[in-house]
Amino acid sequence: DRHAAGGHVVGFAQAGAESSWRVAETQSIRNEAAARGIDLKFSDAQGKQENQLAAIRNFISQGVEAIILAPIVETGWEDVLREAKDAGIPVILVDRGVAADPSLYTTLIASDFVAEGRMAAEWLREKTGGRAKIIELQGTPGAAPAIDRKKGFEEVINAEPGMEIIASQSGDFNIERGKEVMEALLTQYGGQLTAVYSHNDDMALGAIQALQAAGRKPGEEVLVVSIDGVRAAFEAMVAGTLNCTVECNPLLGPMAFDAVEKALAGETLPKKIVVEDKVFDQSVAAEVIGSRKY
Amino acid sequence: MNLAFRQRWLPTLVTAAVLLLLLAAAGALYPGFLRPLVFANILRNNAYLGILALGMTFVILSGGIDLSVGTLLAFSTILLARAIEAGLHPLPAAFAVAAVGTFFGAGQGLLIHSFRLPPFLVTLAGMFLAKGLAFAVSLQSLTISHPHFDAAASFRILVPGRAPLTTATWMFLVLLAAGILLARRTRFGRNVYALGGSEDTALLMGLPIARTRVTVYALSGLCAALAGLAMTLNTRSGNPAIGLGMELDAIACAVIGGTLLTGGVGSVFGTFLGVLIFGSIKTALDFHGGLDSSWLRIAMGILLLAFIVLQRALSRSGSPNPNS
Amino acid sequence: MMACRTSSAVARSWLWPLAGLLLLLAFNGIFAPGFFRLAFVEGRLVGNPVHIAVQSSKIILVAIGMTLVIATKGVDLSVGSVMAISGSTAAVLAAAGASFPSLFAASLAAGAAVGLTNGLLVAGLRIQPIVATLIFMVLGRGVAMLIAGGQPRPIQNETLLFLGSGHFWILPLPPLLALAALLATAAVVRFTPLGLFIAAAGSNETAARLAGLPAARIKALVYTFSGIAAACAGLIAAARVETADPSRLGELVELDAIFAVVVGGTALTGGRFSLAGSLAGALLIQTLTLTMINQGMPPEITPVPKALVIVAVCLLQSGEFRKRAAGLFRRPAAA
Amino acid sequence: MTATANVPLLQARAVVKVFPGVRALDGVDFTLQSGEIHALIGENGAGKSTLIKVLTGVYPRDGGELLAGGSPIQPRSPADAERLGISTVYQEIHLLPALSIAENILLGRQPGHPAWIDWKSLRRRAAAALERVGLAGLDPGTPAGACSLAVQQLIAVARALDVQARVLILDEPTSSLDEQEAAALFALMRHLRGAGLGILFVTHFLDQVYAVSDRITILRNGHLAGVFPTAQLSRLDLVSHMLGKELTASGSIETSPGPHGHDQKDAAPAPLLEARGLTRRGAVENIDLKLHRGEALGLAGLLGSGRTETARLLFGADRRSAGAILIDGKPVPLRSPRDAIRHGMAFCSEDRKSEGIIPGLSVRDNLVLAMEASRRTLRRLSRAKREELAHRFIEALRIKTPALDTPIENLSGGNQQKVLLARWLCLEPSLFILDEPTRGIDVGAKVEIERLISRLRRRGRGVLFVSSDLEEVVRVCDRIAVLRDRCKAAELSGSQLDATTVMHTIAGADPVRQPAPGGDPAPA
Ligand SMILES: Nc1ncnc2c1ncn2[C@@H]1O[C@H](COP(=O)(O)OP(=O)(O)OP(=O)(O)O)[C@@H](O)[C@H]1O
Ligand SMILES: Nc1ncnc2c1ncn2[C@@H]1O[C@H](COP(=O)(O)OP(=O)(O)OP(=O)(O)O)[C@@H](O)[C@H]1O
Ligand SMILES: [Mg+2]
Ligand SMILES: [Mg+2]
Repeated sequence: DRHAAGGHVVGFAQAGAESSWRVAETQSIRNEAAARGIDLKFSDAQGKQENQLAAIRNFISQGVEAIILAPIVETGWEDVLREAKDAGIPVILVDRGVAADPSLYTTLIASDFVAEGRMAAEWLREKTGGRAKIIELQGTPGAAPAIDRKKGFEEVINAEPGMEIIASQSGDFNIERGKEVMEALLTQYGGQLTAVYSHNDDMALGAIQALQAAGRKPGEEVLVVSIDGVRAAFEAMVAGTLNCTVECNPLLGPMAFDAVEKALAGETLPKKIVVEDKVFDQSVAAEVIGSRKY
Repeated sequence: MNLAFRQRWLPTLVTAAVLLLLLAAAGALYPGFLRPLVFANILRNNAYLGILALGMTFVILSGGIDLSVGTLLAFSTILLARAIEAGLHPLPAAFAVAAVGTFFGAGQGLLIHSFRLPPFLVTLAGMFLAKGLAFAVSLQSLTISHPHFDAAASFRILVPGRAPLTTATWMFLVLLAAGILLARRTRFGRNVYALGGSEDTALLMGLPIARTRVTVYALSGLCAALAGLAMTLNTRSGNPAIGLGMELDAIACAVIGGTLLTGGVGSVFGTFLGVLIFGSIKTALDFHGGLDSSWLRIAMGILLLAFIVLQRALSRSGSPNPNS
Repeated sequence: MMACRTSSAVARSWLWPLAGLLLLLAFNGIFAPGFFRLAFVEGRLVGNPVHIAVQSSKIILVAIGMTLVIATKGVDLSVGSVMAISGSTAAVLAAAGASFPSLFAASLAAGAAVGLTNGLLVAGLRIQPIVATLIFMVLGRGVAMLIAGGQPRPIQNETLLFLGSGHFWILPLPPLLALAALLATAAVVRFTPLGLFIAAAGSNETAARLAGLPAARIKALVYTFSGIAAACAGLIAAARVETADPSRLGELVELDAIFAVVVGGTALTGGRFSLAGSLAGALLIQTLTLTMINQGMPPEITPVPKALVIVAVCLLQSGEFRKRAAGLFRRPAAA
Repeated sequence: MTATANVPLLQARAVVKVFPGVRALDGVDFTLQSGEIHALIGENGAGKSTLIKVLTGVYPRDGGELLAGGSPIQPRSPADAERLGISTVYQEIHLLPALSIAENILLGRQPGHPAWIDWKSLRRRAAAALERVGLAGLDPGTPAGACSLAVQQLIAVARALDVQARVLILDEPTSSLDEQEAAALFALMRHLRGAGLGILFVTHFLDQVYAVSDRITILRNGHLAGVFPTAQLSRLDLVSHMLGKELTASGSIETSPGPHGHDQKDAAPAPLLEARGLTRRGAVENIDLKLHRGEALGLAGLLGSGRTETARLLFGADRRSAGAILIDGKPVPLRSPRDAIRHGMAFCSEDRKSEGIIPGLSVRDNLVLAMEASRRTLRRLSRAKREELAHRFIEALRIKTPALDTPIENLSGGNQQKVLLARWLCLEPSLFILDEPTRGIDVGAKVEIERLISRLRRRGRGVLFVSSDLEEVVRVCDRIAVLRDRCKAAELSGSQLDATTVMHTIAGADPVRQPAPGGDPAPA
């Protein structure tokens, strides 16, 4: 018998390992499974939806009892979810919703990317009194967080005549590209720039380096806001170079397995469990940094 | 065994042996592995890849390479989704997408042939172009909903063991059979082998090089579009960001199946075996399920490597003329 | 037999990417006022030309190794993962308090080990280069993640950080290092018979072996060298952002490097290579990236101009195209 | 032939072809009548192959016109030419090694429906085509690459013959054939001539010119040097026209310094090279050879008898499965060509296209390659030294090249061969293994090579000489080892050294006739 003693067999179809945020999420889920004595089947799709679809089918044919899915995009899950449902396997979605009939999955545990963008914009509006010339560093083109974080941010900014996005380029969610793009944009927009909004912390950290190299003062003269709340971002806030990060909590393990256990026990769950995202700025960074695990 | 027989079948036999060994090992390790359902899933999950690899095989046989297929697939899926969303019936939409893919490929082939450009660069440009076009069609993925399309997507034949053969699977199998015939039984197919074996020789033998080369890339473009179709049938959506690195997977499948990148040597059936090996390794890793992200990648690499080395060793010991 | 190449055209194939580069720079000069503006910040030179140089250093380093690999009719897809391995190794060792020489040596050794393995697979077991190195692209990424524990690691070594963002006089170090590596390689290739051997082994391996060249050893050497070059690139790239991110470092660099090399006039069919061309190619690709950012192009359609530039440079390089274009201009005159 | 002098089958008028640095053809006229065999003769690089490629549309011409049956034609590719009834065997062997013999013969005109191929009748037709060129026993399913060069050459001929053509062009079809194969081919050519075909034939063997041709067109340096009925042109005149200088009868074109070296000092007890029981499974078995200093040893045999294999084993190019190789009496491992070169060996392969030249590299680099590789240091030869070497050999072997840095693939076939010889000569090897070194080389250069061999012998070097030209082997060698069916059958020396004896030994002088792998040995 391959089932763990007294535990369940649960499959986790992860999207990839492309960022520290993602790795932290994986860690949280694996650790929680180990803590609860659950036999976790882990699959890493390496950023490819087709791998993730295959993984879910393989979980189904192996006869897992529940599946946790961190979908890489919102579309395209209808069929596999139906297959899982037909096989009587509850599916718990984490960190992103899917465009499918809600009856096909048990629940969604996720942050609201649009809301994150909105929160970042609101913080900036408050801090600058509604006057800012902003450079936006987008995530990978087409990625849901990039699209939604842009959308939420623009919602607020567009309603504010004094705030303007003067340039918006993709930094591909990574530090190196973030730095390169910022270097290029600074020669052009350096004169007017008062704030930087980055779709994730890594790009913001790169941008901060570029600002410093150009002789600017990130955190003081140029405000830098980003999303995710990884440890390095808190360190930057403590150092005074990053102003604010909107936490997008990746530590979904406990919530996910609570949901799994409830589903297996036959309880009904709400269709959406929203993970509360918090805004952290320099004022609280020093206190919080000690508790950061990732 | 005579020389002719060996030369023709040995690589395929060796690849098949490696596949069987892989399946046997996976079956021994994971009790539920050797079931019709799992096979059907391997076919279904890799149908798109198989179709891509099919087109890629012809390109590689002709001595070229096509890096554009991954993003061209993405472009096809999103184009189809957009067309259906705009009210076009799925059938003409599918034909239109297939035509676009074919033209895209033929365009690359024309550039490569008429100006003697390196296929690597031209199709690299094609890769970027298709990516840009895909995002131009839609930045976000789109769900396809149309009764006829849904019917096609949900169509399946259950073979014993409740293993579903879906529309995408059938597409793959039918195209595979057509590809085998095309390569083996038609003048075009043989001209592809000749072109890849040596362009000079093919020219001096009076073979239609221009037509063959352009057709090969057109075929690859068509396969990419059809793979996109298979993908949309699988996901009922179009996604401009999909297809990342798929061209490399397709190349790997063709090469594992015994096709030489130098051109002129290989077979479509070998590529099929290559796709199955690739798919089985991924499935076996899913069945194992106990590796973290880093070890998953390492295990994937080591397994692929082990089977390729094994394949080399087997075919070397069986080959008539072991060199050096 | 049928190709009527003249040797001078072969020798000067790098002129075309250079021409492309100059055209692109001219475009910027006209349409992006201030593109070439240079300034001093804290006694250091900054401005777009400097950024291009700095940002292309890692591509140049990788392309140096890639040039030689492609000259032997091979290709190395594992370079990005090697960068990640080398960067992660350095970061982890630095965190453990290792000295610069030891972490430098360890990182390069790691790169050399991957390269040598590639070389043995290609030259010894005759596995096709694209597959052998594709495997190490996947596997190497896993190794890098394993070394770094999946998380980005800060680089905590002053000397290494200096390599990434330090300056020599007013000039940034990374492009100087890349250039030095390029010149050193060019010198070795030119003043030792190695260049000839690499070209010979790439063009006709059987004939080269019969002429007494240790063709297999040359191939193994070239892949090892590519591994080392990529490891250097990894160190510099990681040092420049003070972080080694095992999952992102060096991502997709293989495509940029191959692009630079092939656009630079090195034939993928082996036997003909140009390091100067690869340099021009690397600068071209980075200038293009910067131009698109500078023009405010929406990021999702940036691949399109990239595609157009690749095709344009290819066409410039193609003798066939030049002949036809010339014919096009001549015909009306004749009529 | 005067009777058929109406409208020529194929005609070239004032054809010009220019390559960078060379006028390969400069106003050349050429006429081919139906029912004639027309020899095209000239030194290496005279422009023969270029003329053929212009005639068949491989190269666009830079001037002049082409006519077929009196009307102008514009072939743009070999396919066009084939449609015009011109079938061609080009100089370098152009087969696809990975495809079967049958396919190589019939690619592009496979039987069956326009799209579908009928494999059964394809094999049948291929077998018939093979039979015509005397390869009846060969399995048409065998990959072409597995055949020896001579067989490949015959396959190429079989391919050309399969076309319903009025003009057949053969560019050095006999360069790797032995006498019997050549004779069989000539019989075939005569038969086709009888059927009204016009045949254009290129060779460097003057005997063959006189054996089959009706008329001769001579090219020199891209110019037409004359057209003559064969019967009215003496050999001496032929050669004079080729070389463009008057020759006296004593001019040693036919006769070269023979092996007067029977006075070799037998003082050295251990032979320079000795092979004991040399075996490679599936290739050769149990070959014993001895080669002394100052001696030239010939290897003779039918095609496929194992000469090339033996030569390769001696040079370490292939692994031997049994046997020992001794140099100066000491066994040496010889695991690679590199080892062999270190022991003073050199090896000139018969297949210059795939095992000799390095395309893309210049003539100079090709020439100094072995020299550079054999040096133990990482220092390159100085530029001056490289130029000096290149110039010396270009002069000594009369290599025709526009410049030192011309890519080698732009040279004519014979000149490529000369560069390869030079590659080894500059190493001054003590043991020179020459596998068909005179393939595709003009008469002048052949004499040059024979001289060279005797010079090497005089200096105490050893030469192992393989050639399909028996006369040549007899002329050059002190002893001849005859291989038959991949084993050593006999060793001839002294008075036994004449072509007839060697031929008889090759064919198996004893009543038990050994069938050759590709067909029956034609009667002597
Ligand atoms: N593709 C080419 N590019 C440049 N030069 C060429 C090319 N082909 C032939 N030549 C040159 O044209 C001249 C004639 O060559 P050709 O091959 O016609 O000689 P050939 O008479 O056939 O000699 P051989 O007996 O050696 O085969 C030579 O000087 C050769 O260097
Ligand atoms: N009739 C044949 N059928 C198949 N393979 C053949 C045949 N003849 C020769 N071969 C192969 O061709 C290669 C070269 O043959 P080998 O060395 O015996 O030829 P050789 O004696 O040098 O004669 P030549 O060079 O004149 O053809 C060997 O690998 C041999 O196995
Ligand atoms: Mg010739
Ligand atoms: Mg031979």
